[in-house]
Amino acid sequence: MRRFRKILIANRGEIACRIIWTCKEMGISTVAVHSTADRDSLHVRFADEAVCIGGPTSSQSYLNIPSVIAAAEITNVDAIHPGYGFLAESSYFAEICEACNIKFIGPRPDVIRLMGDKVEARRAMKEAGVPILPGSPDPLKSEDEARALAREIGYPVIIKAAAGGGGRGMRIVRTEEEFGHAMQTAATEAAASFRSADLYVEKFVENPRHVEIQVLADEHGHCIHLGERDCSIQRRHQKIIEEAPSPALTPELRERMGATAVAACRRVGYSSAGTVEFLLDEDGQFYFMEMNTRIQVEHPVTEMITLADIVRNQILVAEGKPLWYKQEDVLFVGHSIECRINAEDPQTFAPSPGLITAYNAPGGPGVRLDTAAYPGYVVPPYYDSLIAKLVVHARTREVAIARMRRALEVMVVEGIKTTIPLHQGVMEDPYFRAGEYSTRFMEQFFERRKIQGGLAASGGA
Amino acid sequence: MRRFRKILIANRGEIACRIIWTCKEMGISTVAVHSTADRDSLHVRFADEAVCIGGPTSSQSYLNIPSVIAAAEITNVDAIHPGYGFLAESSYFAEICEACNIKFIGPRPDVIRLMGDKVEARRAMKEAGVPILPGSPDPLKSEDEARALAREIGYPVIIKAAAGGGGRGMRIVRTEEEFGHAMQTAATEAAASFRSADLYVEKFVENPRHVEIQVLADEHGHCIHLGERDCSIQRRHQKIIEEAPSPALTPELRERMGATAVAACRRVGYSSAGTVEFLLDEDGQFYFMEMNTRIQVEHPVTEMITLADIVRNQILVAEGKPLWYKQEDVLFVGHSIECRINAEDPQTFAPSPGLITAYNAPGGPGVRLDTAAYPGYVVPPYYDSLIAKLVVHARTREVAIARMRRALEVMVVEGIKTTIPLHQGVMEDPYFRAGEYSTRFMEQFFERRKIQGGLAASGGA
Amino acid sequence: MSANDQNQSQPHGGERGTGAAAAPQAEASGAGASERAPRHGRRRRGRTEQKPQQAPRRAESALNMDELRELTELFTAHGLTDFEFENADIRVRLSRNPAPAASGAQAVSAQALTPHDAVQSAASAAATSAGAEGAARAVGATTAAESTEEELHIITSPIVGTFYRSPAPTADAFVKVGSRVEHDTVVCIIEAMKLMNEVLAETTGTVAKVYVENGQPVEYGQPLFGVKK
Amino acid sequence: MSANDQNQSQPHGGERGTGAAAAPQAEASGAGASERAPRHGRRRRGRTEQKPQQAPRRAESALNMDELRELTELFTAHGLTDFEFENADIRVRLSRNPAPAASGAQAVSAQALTPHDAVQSAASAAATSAGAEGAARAVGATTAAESTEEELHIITSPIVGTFYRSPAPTADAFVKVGSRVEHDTVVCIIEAMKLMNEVLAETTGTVAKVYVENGQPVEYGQPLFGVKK
Repeated sequence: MRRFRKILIANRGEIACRIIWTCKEMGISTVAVHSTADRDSLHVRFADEAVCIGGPTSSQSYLNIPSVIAAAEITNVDAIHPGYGFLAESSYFAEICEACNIKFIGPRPDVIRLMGDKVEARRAMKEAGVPILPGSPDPLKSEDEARALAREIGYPVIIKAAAGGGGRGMRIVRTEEEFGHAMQTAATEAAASFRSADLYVEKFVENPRHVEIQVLADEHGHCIHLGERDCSIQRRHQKIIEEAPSPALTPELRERMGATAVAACRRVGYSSAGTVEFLLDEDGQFYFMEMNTRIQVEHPVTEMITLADIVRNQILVAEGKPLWYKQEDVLFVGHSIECRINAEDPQTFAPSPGLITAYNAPGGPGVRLDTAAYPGYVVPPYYDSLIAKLVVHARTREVAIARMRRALEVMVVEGIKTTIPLHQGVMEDPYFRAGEYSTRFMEQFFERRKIQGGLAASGGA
Repeated sequence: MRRFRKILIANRGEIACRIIWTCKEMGISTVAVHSTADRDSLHVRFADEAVCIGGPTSSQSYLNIPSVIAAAEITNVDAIHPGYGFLAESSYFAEICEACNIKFIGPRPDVIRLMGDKVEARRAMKEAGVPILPGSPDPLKSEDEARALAREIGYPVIIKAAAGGGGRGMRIVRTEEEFGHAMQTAATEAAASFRSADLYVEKFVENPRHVEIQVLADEHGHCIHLGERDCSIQRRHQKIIEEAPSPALTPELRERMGATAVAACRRVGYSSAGTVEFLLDEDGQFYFMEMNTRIQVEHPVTEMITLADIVRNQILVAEGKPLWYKQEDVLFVGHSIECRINAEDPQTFAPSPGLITAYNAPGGPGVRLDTAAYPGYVVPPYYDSLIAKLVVHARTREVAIARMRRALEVMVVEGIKTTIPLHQGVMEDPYFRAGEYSTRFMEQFFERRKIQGGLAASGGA
Repeated sequence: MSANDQNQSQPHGGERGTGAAAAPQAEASGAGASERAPRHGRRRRGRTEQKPQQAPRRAESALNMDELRELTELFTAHGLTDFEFENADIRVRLSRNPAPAASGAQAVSAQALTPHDAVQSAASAAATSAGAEGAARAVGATTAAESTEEELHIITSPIVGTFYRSPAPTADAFVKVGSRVEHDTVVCIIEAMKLMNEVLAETTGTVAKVYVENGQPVEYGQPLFGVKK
Repeated sequence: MSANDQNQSQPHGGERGTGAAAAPQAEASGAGASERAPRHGRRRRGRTEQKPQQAPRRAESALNMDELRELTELFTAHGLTDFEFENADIRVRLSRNPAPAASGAQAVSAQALTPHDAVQSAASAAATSAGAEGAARAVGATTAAESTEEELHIITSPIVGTFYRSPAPTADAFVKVGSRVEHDTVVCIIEAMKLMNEVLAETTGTVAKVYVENGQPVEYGQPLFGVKK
């Protein structure tokens, strides 16, 4: 067991700030690394030290492992927090940290590697007794094998890239006639995106919800869960609104899904914070999708309803400390919703980097804002478009929605386009308000909007 | 029972914004009133309508009853929320509202009048079985009577103005020799400050804590409490840091104080939100001080640990609705601290109005900011110096303190002096950190500081 | 609430809100009241209106680069040759050699940095170029109106309330455009809390403008009349 | 963690952090290294040091180099001839002779009142009057150095790491002030992840400045040498 004096944050933007806040609360010094494009970023300002590690593109800087490690060496840090994205799920990076005697704040490299391979992860989960969707246990060897399997599972099926994510290399196939073409396209996409054409096929669930369980595990075999997040509101497989608890879960189902996630983590020797993602069908059956071996963008909704600080727990268990609480000590209070404020066109989702000319952060009861934005900040075009996470908390879901509407109304971000008007539209949507939605929500939302005359009709930007 | 469509907020600054937030969440339109000095204030911007009601001084505007009522008439509102200060505890104003068929959001005028008169309030509380400090039940008629009473109570005693508040017209007397002079001074101050020289005398408690109970009552006789706030950290009898729960209360004592406050409210037919202030001595004995018949500055700490929206409850009960929850439905989770960020010198407390040249609002986990400030805002010299309330919430008091330190560190308010460095000093103070403090804390804090070489030594501005 | 009934009757004819409508409006102004779009004490604040004023401005710098940038751009856009600004905290001066002139709108004298005031200077521009009519139409604030309508003395509302031009719905207006006023001439009534408050001219001259319509709510400081000396 | 031991030895003599101290420092610069206040890759961010480079600028430094630069660009872009700005902390005046002379040093005189800015204005003053020498000494940012030291080509660090002037602690420095360099001349080593990365001059000329001390951590883009063509 060690005590970290100084941590390097190998990330940028809101999550780098988020991690700095907790380090400050724990009395740990922080080192920010940044590209030349991020000299004026808040994480650079609020960290105790800052090192420029390269040019503006991610590959020159935030993905540049030698630069990050060299920055860690010259600042003599004890540990690196990778945040999400960039190097967060690189088992190679985690190994290098280990080799350099710098603690990687996350699970062991072999666990990252295992969970990063969809086929291997599926196998491990099956062995742990976690329900998985009927489908191929191994990468498909031929189209014939795939067809036979699809027939066995029953249509519709989905073809996925083994190394995939974010919707690339995915194809839904509803009839056998479509199969050949879909499989070829998926293989091409997979090869282009992930340098591996390996595919597998599984049952396609029609109106599923994306429900994920937040887990916390230490290096001594203790593991608990902090309940679920419902992340079904997605566009192009990117989450944009998340909430906790899920409107679809009963306490009994929550307990079952939580116990399943914990069992999965125990099985693979997981430590640190992690997320087990499930597909939940309309009958309350849930199936393992994947495990994210890092802090997630949407972790604040869980923090709001549990009062836990997930980053603090990551750091404590990385120091080798046992989890300080047991499953029965976990609180669940109220309801929380997060809206991702992206610098993009709310209708076309085209990125909208540039100068923030006017800015007002909402405050008051039950509002949390995680951001690195400020008036005068220039959103660079090189990185993802997330500029702020607006999170609300209230005793009930109804008040949480009202609060989010209010917070969106008084949040001012000018000079660039943002997703604020889109979120305002969703908060007014009767299906969202009723909690009746699946991962197809955004698609259906835009269809309804089109019928009603477009987003502009309800006050879009 | 009615439903408010539109509410006028007869206040300014952070509390006006705070009330607007809740109105927006409830779908109620808002009217801001403002002085000529407050044209650029956020409450003017975020309200649906705004009316300039007079010149910069409070008496020309926010205390100008005909102007406020006329503004309510021309905007055709259903109700007026008075906030705190200004007209919030004017029974006369409440009566005029009633006469104009505008609902005053607060208790009935007669209850305001009763609780506004210290002697009458004391009598009513005594009748309700609320413990009060030994002392004169009526205004003192002569110095001789007062002396006799003081002898009966036993020194030290305190002489207070019947209509007083905020420390004016108060004198502590430790020996009989000091009595005559102290009484004359108190009478002079009372006459000057409150246009009434009426005084009373009571037992003086040596190292008391200021612990107050938040109550909620509807117009149908239901009354609950939301626990206590510890407001002992005061300078010159002005609260500057508040927390909930109090480090000094046991669950048993909390229950007794809460039940006492509820009994007191029931006795006087109280409705709306209110606060019963108690003096708590070192032996756990508590004594009624006064009741505040309005929303209080420090209400957010209670909102944080209960997830209640006190302003929402005020509005609902003013509409005639019954309280939606019972005492057993009240949640208590975690620990909350509020620091009042005032535009004043952190050492001398001299007001420091002026232009805010740079500003950064802290965010992230467990941080709430109630403010009307923004970069470029000019803090006018006409009103009180409170510019922001920084509130944190965490599972434990220890983490709450760490969080407050972090939030104070990343909060930037430049161009004017603020109390931020003072709060940073208190957060480092071993007595505060141990929860061992009384209303004499600030006095002792500055003494310790002086010994250590002044505030500057610990990073004061 | 028991007071509900006793307050429903309005001295100025009918119930609150309808009394105004009942009052004669034909003579509400001598020069086209409807064009004036007078500013309401009750104003619905659209986004566009609110933004320029508040827009919590750039946090980090006293120099406020954004404002300077905007200022410089405005300066160029309007073809200015000289600009000075000063208040308790700040002093700014810009100038340009007038050599490559040709721009028409050089007369604007922007007097403030905030976008809010930019609205006002737009109004001043109108006032300067197009002459009298424009300014008060766009501008609500007393000060701007006073400074831009060179010749007119502005009578502003001393209180919040409802503006009436005549002592009774069927009576003649106290004053019209062209009326001569003395210091003690009653120019209108502002009703507040059921009280009829007479407003005196407190100047001498001839009424040149009526900014507010009969029965309209007015706020403190709102321009009511323009008087030519 | 099992890797703890194997990484303790540093190729450049001893353990991390001490190797630097062991390396020869006497020849760190030909012209008084201590005066150059070279910028550290690992910088403990004192208020004064971090301001000029980092964004959300504290108002204490009401004006920094970036803003001055932007201001000057605005000034030129808009063809201004005069600019003044003043507040409680700072006063800035820019002016240009309207005669379109193509002079390079058109009298930027910034008079900053805060101690921090005093450094910068001292630098600008030096740059304007005395010319070359002064500026880059005080200013760490690459761009500033490039623009003010007219004649020098700046070799910057291509990676993050630790700067070594010689191949071994006891060896001679690769280059000193006065050394002639060609494109393929090795000027220093940057150690990162136990690897010694040779940095080539990639220009020709004579070394005029050494901005970094031996054994000092450097960040990406940090100026290492100034080369006179």
